[in-house]
Amino acid sequence: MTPPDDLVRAVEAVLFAAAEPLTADAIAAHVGAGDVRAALSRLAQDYAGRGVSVVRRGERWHMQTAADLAHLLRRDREEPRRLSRAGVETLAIIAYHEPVSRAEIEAVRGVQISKGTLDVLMEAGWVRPAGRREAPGRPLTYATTPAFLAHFGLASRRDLPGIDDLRAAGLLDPVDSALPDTGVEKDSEDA
Amino acid sequence: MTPPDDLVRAVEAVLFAAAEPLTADAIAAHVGAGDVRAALSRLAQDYAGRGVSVVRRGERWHMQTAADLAHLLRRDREEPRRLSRAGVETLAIIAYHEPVSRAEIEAVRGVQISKGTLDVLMEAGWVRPAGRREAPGRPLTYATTPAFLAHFGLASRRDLPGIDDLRAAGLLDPVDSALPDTGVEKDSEDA
Amino acid sequence: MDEALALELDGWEGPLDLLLSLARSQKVDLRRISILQLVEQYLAVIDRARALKLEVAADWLVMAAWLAFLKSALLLPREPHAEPDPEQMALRLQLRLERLAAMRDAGARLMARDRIGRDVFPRADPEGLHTVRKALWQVSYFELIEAYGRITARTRPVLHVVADRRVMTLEDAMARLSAVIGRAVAWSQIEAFLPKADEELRRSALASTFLAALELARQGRVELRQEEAFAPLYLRVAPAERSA
Repeated sequence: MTPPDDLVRAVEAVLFAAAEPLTADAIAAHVGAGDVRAALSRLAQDYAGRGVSVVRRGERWHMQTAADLAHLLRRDREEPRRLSRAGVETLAIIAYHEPVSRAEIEAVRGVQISKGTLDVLMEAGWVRPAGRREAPGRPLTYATTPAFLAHFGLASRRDLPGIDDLRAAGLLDPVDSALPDTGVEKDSEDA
Repeated sequence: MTPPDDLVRAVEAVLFAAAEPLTADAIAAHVGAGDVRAALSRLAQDYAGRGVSVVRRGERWHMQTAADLAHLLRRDREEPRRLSRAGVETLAIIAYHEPVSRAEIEAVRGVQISKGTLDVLMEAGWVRPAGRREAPGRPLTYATTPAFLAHFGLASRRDLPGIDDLRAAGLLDPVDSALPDTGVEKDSEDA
Repeated sequence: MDEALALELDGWEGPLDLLLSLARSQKVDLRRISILQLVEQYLAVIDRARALKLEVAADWLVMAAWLAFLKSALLLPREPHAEPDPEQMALRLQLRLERLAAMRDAGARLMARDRIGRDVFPRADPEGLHTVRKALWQVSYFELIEAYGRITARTRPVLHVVADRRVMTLEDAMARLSAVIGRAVAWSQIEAFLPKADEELRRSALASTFLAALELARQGRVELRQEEAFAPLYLRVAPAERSA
């Protein structure tokens, strides 16, 4: 490897030692003055093609093993708990629609959310309450967290698989807004 | 960095993700056939001079933060905080009466002091233990430090204003004007 | 498959889930599914479940009724202003299925990504970063000496020394008032009985003379009069003394 300069070394050491993904500002608090972002880019290049990579998830950076080596590392490790189908769908709906209320999640899925589903997602650290909507009943809304991006290897929500296509196809809009306006929107099926 | 070969990458990922230092055999159990020792030597070279190093301890290998960068992992943050009234009074008594025991401080203040108060003054670097008094119970005494003088811009404790100065400055207001100017220097010792 | 569906209504996450599965069994784009065919299939599943005397939850039946209504509306000759418009109802169902299918696919793609702890791994035992908070204690020099002044003022033994001043004793006041009261036939203010031109003695003389006046009044030798509290105090010799 090309010997890095002091700042790059310092950022590398801090990222390596960190227990969780760090923002550039948090790194700067440890390494002091300097262009931390440039150092991070340099590090990401340095590690490209190695067994370890330096990745950005949202505003945070961390080091992890290269994805193609999973088979070497997976043995003797417990797989993360499997999400139920309801959990997977609910997580996807929140990620693609956030912020989204419980009633909106239920409207997409056609069934009520059982009690444990949101709890499991929040316990995993992937979903958080994201304030109330200024609408009748002031429903609580939910959104994803930085840990969600980190866990699924997303640099940002724009990287959610297929999100641009879904948006272009109108599939992230409520059914009502996709219907020609005839004044009969409030059918029993939405109740 | 020079792109490493597959074996080197695999060893790198295994070392990175390991919970503890690994022997070459343990690494080989993950990465399969190949000259693991050669790969380890190559890795150690690759990381030489970086913020992370690959080191051998006896028969085991692991990755660690470069030794000279350990200081970055700990960061001191100074937060300005106002000294409490009890703290200021205790500090003043120590400054005027040093060396002085805790019981004597309380006698002068007329109020008990909590343990935390002296701790704060010592943490601030203004007060130090100053030996034990040869008296029943051999109480520990306290005195001020050079840092105390420096903080308050004093050349020595003799620069502290005397009782007459305080009175002239109106800081002793409620005291009867007929009070003879004795006592304070002594009564703490008698307490 | 149909038999399994009938037996395991609980295995479906609600009517929409079942409808989506049925729609997918048509093996066409969801935008081109035959709603009529879908309705037939759904109603068939529900019928079989009831034939097997399975408990069928209300929401399944509500959907069945709605679909039956939709089916008849679609089959009947179109009325020009039917409310609700059956074509729109069918479109609505199709849109809902599309949205659920989209999220189901998105969820599957999300789960297939390289996930931490399954595909990529952080360090198992990182050192972690530590922030040591250090208080920067602040106190000014003035606060320090002011505090000492405050303690000193608060805790020094306070000694009240009364200056050695000239006073008129009660005995002197009694003698003096007794001597002059005989001449006071008219009401006179108490101040008229004080020694003149001695400001230093005045307060003490007033206090003692007041007490002396009270004592003489008790003995019936003088009379006292005051209009109200703090008003001037008048005294004169008692009538009995006058005649004496």
